Amino acid sequence: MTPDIRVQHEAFDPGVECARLEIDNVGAVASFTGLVRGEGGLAALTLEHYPAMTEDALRRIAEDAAGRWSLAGLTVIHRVGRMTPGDRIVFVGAASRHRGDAIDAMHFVIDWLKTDAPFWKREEFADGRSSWVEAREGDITQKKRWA
Amino acid sequence: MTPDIRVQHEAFDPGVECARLEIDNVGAVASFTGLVRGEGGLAALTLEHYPAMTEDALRRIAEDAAGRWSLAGLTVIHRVGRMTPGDRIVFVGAASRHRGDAIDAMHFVIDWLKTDAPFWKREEFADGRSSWVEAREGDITQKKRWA
Amino acid sequence: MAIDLLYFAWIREAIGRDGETVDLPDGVKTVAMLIDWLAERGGGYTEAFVDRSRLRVAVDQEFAGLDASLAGVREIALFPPVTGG
Amino acid sequence: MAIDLLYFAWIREAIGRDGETVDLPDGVKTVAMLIDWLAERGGGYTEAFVDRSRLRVAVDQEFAGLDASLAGVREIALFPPVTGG
Repeated sequence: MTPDIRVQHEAFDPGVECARLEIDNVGAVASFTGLVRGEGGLAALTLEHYPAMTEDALRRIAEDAAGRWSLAGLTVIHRVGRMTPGDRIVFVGAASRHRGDAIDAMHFVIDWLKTDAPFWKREEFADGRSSWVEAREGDITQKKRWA
Repeated sequence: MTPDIRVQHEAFDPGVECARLEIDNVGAVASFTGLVRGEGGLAALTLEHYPAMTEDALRRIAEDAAGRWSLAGLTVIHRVGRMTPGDRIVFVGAASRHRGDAIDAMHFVIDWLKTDAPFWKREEFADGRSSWVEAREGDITQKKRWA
Repeated sequence: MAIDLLYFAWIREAIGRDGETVDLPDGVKTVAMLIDWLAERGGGYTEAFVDRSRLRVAVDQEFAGLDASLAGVREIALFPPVTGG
Repeated sequence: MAIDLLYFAWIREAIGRDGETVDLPDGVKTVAMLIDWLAERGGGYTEAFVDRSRLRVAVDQEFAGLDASLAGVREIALFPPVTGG
């Protein structure tokens, strides 16, 4: 099983990605889609990344998951560039014979992605302000759950 | 938030269901799709249920999840009738502002559905044998995790 | 007292029907007593209820234990542990 | 020794460029020393590195600590804690 890792400007379709994971003998597909929330007057979000490192970082997280759980397929897609409220940012999909493996692997990948993949979010607001999103302490705590 | 509960013979589309959960201010959609695995010569699976009770049982599980986590949407679809390998049996989708709520609620609903919703699976094999699926002890253990 | 019985999965197959309405004898006060009474009928009934550790119950469409009372109950469903999802 | 520096997010904005190639003075042996040396340049550099608890590092495209050695290193990236996903 080779994880399918994509870092792209283009939009993606979670339905298409989930269907692709419905491989022979897969009994369970778990997915996560992260979206831009339009709260607090947010007008746009720009995702910056470290191109030479990003795909390797995602691949490492995905391979770590593949070593911990029995998976038939694993897809990680992360958009970069400018997005607006309602746009999809990130997708993680995992397929397995059993539900526990698929759900835990998906959960693990999104938790680790939050702390171990070189992406940075800049928010632009309707009133013209803009600022870099601060890392959340809770993301570190959440990741440590998997240690 | 009123959970969307469906017990139906018809097939469903996880992509359509996930997209429906992308409501305003939703930052996270988590989904689970359970499929018929064609292992061991399995030719078909028939899902029997207790019609007068099934929807209420699913609604109770969904409302329990809605009480534990902050959710913007929750969809539970379970097919009944005869299905063949590769067919989708069950879908659970949860939408929230944050990923933890969406993923945990989805995980909770599928774990509880396995032990608290009145469905029974009968397997038919290519060689003509057929048998009722035995309940898995692990499903009880898994459910107790949420106590 | 008349009560509706529903059977699912291999309980239904062993008994050979998906339900019936029965008149409960006076002494039958709990689900366990109902099962004892049904099992005495022999044949598929005895077979269906031979292993009670594999038997589950709903009383008026709520999961219940074998010790549940039948007082005022309209519908009892008898079935194996569920296996959906 | 020449080394490529890359800056991301508000580090990049404070410094006003996304990277540069520098010749390391002999005494600069670790990432922390590199940062001290850069901060001495003043202006945006000083501002970018004023709070090192909010600084993260990758050495040749691997996350590393501020104590990482620069021996044989080709590329250092300096950035705030990541916020993707």
